[in-house]
Amino acid sequence: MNEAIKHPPRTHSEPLTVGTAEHRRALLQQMMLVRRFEERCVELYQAAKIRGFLHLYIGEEAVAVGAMQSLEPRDVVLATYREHGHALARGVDPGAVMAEMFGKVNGCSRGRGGSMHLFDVSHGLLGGNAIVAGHLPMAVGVGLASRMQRTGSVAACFFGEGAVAEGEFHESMNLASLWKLPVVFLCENNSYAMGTAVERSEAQTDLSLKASTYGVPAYRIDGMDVEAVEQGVRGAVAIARESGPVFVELMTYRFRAHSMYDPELYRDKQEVAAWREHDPITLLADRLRAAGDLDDDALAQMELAVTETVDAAVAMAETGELEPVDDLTRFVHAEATR
Amino acid sequence: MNEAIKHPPRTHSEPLTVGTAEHRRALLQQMMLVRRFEERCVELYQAAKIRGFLHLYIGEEAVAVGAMQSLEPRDVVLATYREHGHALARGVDPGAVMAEMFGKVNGCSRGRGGSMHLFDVSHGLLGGNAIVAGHLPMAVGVGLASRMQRTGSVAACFFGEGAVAEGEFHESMNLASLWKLPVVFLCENNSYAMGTAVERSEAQTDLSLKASTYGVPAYRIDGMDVEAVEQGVRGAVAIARESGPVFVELMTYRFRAHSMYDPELYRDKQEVAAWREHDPITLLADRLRAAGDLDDDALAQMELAVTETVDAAVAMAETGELEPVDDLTRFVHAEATR
Amino acid sequence: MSRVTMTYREACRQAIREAMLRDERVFLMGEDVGAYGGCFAVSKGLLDEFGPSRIRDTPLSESGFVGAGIGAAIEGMRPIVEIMTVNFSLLALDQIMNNAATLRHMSGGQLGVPLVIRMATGAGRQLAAQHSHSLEGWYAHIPGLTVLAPGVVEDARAMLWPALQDPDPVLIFENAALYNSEAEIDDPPPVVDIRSAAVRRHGSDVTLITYGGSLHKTIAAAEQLASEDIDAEVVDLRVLRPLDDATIMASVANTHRVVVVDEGWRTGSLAAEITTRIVEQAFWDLDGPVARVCSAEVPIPYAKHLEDAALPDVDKIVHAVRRTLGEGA
Amino acid sequence: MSRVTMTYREACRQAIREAMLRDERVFLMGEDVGAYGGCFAVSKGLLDEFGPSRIRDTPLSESGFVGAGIGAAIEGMRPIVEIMTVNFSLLALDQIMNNAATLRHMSGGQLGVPLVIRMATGAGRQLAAQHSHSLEGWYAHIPGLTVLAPGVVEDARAMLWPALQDPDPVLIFENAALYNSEAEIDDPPPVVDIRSAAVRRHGSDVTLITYGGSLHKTIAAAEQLASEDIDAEVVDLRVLRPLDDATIMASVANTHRVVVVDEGWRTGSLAAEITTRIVEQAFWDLDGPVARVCSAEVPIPYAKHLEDAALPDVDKIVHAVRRTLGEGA
Ligand SMILES: Cc1ncc(C[n+]2csc(CCOP(=O)(O)OP(=O)(O)O)c2C)c(N)n1
Ligand SMILES: Cc1ncc(C[n+]2csc(CCOP(=O)(O)OP(=O)(O)O)c2C)c(N)n1
Ligand SMILES: [Mg+2]
Ligand SMILES: [Mg+2]
Repeated sequence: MNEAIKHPPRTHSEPLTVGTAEHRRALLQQMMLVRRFEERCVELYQAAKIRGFLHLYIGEEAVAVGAMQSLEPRDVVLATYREHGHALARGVDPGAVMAEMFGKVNGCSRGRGGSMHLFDVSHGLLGGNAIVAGHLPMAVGVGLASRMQRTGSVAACFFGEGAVAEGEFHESMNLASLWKLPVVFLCENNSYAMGTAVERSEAQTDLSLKASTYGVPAYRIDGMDVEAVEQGVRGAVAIARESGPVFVELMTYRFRAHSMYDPELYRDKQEVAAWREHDPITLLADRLRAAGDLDDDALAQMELAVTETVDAAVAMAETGELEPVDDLTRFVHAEATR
Repeated sequence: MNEAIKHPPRTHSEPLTVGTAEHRRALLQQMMLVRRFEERCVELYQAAKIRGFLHLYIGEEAVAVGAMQSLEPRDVVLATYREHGHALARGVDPGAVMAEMFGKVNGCSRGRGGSMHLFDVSHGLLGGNAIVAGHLPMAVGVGLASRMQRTGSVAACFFGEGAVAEGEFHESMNLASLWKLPVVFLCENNSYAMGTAVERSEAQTDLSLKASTYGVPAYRIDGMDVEAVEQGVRGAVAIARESGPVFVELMTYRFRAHSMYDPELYRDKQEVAAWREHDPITLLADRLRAAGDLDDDALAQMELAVTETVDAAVAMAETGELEPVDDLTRFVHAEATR
Repeated sequence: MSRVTMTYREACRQAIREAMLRDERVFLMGEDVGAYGGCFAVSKGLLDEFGPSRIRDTPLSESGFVGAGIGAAIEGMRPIVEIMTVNFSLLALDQIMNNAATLRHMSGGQLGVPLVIRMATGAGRQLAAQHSHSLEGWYAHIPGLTVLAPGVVEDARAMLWPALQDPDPVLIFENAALYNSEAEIDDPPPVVDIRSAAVRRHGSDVTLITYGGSLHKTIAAAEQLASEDIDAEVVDLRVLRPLDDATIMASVANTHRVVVVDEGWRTGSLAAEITTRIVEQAFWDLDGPVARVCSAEVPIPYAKHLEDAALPDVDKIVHAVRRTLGEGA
Repeated sequence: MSRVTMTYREACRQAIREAMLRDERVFLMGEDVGAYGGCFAVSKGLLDEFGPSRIRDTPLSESGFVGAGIGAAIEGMRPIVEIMTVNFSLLALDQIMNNAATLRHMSGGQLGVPLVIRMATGAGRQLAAQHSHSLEGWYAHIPGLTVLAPGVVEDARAMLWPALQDPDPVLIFENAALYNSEAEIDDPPPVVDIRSAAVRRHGSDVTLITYGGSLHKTIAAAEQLASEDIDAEVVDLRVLRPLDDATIMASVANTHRVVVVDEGWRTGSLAAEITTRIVEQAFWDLDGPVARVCSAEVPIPYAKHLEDAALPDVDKIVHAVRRTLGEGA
């Protein structure tokens, strides 16, 4: 392995407090759902059922699945264009997500958003934002509303490490800290922003240092270990709810290309292979097996359940209606006002 | 004095290496020129000879005067709308500066810029920028051109502490550091951005900490002591020329209102009075007297010289022509291209 | 109901005060709105009355706090975000266009952004190129926004409340040259909608269409023209998006001649949109070409004589009207 | 001179290559222009050829690196700054409007900003609201800028060099739907200016004015109309600022009927400016109202049938022409 290769994390920051076998199996199944769902998306993209940009989360499932565990229904999630995992882990109907990517009216954004703009207000999912760092200021505002209305809700804002270079990161961290807002900044550090390795985008690659200059506590977590993520983010959410913003850096990796158009000239196959050895799904499955909490049968059953869910999602997408073209200009403004 | 009051700096970061008596007197006279020039501007503003926004540097003279000492002719200066001091200390003809504020064609920007937009390319002064932090990215580009063309020139970029909260600060610091560009970021920390005290704009008020998260060396200097400024900035410029960006925080204070329209509701008279005790001109004059390098006569002579310079500047402004109205659309593009 | 005399500035302040009193979800956020009293003194005194949580000073971070306004609006608050001037709003344009104006549609109607953004606009105070933009017409290009430009004290007083009632984002442009203008207005203020233009002067010879900072110049021009026996109708758009086509076309149908006055740069001005709509909807009513009086295509210079030359004024309007009436048909 | 066949993408790449070879002050800077090969693969291979100093990958900091381009340009370099797409350029608007477009004037002619900013623009690829803007016409509002929109492979190949020779900032908008289009062009490319429009099809019944991504749709519409015995002239603006009024008016004088096709949102579109100029300069040549075919006033939706409905297409152009010819006079 050469110098430029990014190494998967080897250790956890804190000793793990392990959950019940049932909970751990649920985590596994959720990650499997995200994985299989996206693998199906690739097929459907190739079949031209899904169009536009499609950014896969494959390899990073532990982050969204682990992070969502500690969020309450009243909490709000804001994510990037790479947010299928977040939507599913947050409990959005997989059928509504798939239908969205098919551009159908039963999609979670009525087909107007597509893969990059999954919305589900009933699950507190405020998108799916496709402007890098564009949702960070919004997360600050969500936190502000929470404080002003004393709802106790937390804004969980996911973004890639590439977003850290944008001015919006800086402005948002400062505002959130200055006003002590309940915002958890969840930085999914997968080492690359499209083809730009973090060393070539950040003069200081220890991103947690950046957080400290805003007076924001920072944690770095092994983002391939869903239980480490769950535990770390649980702590962060608790702090945010109580006292103010927290920055969490989740060390992860995308196994696939940036999007469907990426020839991946910028990274080594070896590097990808090394990270694949740390597949979050395998990691947890192995751990469960070692603890005697998972056998082939159980795994097969989980696969089956996941496949059924994905099949049902695709069926819902296939059978969904297209919105009438005459409705094109609906939702530019609220219905009553024009 | 209450808690909220900002205290003037009391100590220097490094022992002073004192210059020759002649040089010290030159520093004093330059500061006096800036002071008297601006005092005259106030009168001329009241007489409606100068219009628009007028931001006074009174109290902060040591910063520009001290900082300019180590810059070479090939170096480039970028400043804010509060830049009379920078223009004068850089050697721009006071008459051209005054004529600019009169809106005359013999002004240093032909009357098109006014107080906030003093330009003099022959002195390497690239403005006078009135968008807070708007010139920081440009300074990065100046540094980039210097590196790519191997000219050895340095970009000296002055800005207020208020600019630190803007995204442009973040993006510029990161870029300059990533590319190791010869840029000196000179933060004139006068405790206020208009009416906003730095504690209410920065979650972390130790601004040098911020610099370190970009891997940029940072220095804090007593900005009321022109010799400390000269010495500190000289070191910073040397580092920048050699190896990469430097951040310098200059602790200073504006004795006057933010602009001509500011009722100063946000700060205590006592606080202003306390800082006036540290007037940079008095400080240096007293030091010179103590060293036997200045007496009443010498000071009177300097005052006279300064007054003459300011009088001549006003005369030049008064007698300058207005540009013909037909020339309105000149300089939107270079002459030859349209 | 009584009559009170107040300045445009005071009208803006009273509108904010009243909204804050009526609806506790309303708060004001922006640079120096609190301790400083507002860069145009609009919010002076409000910090004392409402405290720092509802009169919220922000750091210099236009993108950050505009975005924060969007997030807060989505989550049930009714923020009034003040951007000191339109010149700095460019730093927040991504938030305005890609989030505020877009979220409802992109989410298939789930989200709404009931946000009001106020900003000062306009030239004429010798502030030079970076502080003299008139971009309200430019903003009117963006679907999803409502764009207001109160040109009279009464509208400055009355338009904020309906703007806050709008479930979608509303931008309010206050021409800085108007803050000191004074008028006697109804108290309590009349209920206005934020959909319709107002005819400020009735006339039959020519329609002058304008808004905001150019309104008073246009009315003055109309009065001067009256002394030449030219009877001009003055339409104050007030709402730059959506445009009130009905009022415009009704006037054109009456006068057959149009001059549009707009402080924006000529090319791509709102005046071009107005002209084009008239061509599309009332071409056969026209007795001659529509004329525009706009700003010259230059970054606004500092020197007064050059700045004056760059901006619409009474003379230029009068001339344009004369030329328009002198032409053809 | 010979003929070569290449794609629009390849033409963009060759133009950059050639400029870098001709002038060592030229360099390319932007997100993923290097190791990734450019988000539209325009700069693929250039990093190997020219190295990381001249093919300069930047962090995600649009305001920062556009501003850096301005500074470098002032100091003697000839930067080509790539903003991946116009959608992200909003983050750099302050730098573009308040610095690049303004510095020469504000400094009384002392400074020049010989900077070229390239960006992809346009919708039609199901990228939804935040990735489908067509703002090139909107940018054409800003004095101090030159705005180009090459619509054919030849112009993509030929316009960069004159843009780099311009002592002032030039924005080049490449419609992303064109990158795969292919054409046989002259090699070496012809010398083009960046001041004039091009008549792509001569005709006498109606003038169709368009540019960029709508050019091919418009030509297709003209061909369809030809089969109905309607002979349309197609004017490709190419240069959106300054507009080539002479070419436009000459065509109008010939045809007396005009349809403007523009992918921008209708209100405040470049089409409005064109219409208005025709009204101002050629009113008496018109046999009827000018028509516009623009994008619907919605954030562009993801679903294909809705996106299609929102954008200009051959059918809509053909219909607009028929309606225009059917009307009055
Ligand atoms: C402001 C902005 N600039 C550029 C882009 C194009 N773009 C989309 S994703 C991306 C990389 C983002 O990387 P990162 O933040 O690390 O997230 P990741 O894709 O790795 O999850 C870029 C450059 C964009 N969407 N928004
Ligand atoms: C982007 C932007 N926002 C707001 C303003 C209005 N404004 C002008 S000066 C100023 C305060 C700046 O404070 P600081 O940076 O500390 O500089 P100082 O005036 O203290 O020298 C503000 C808010 C501006 N010019 N630009
Ligand atoms: Mg990444
Ligand atoms: Mg300050």
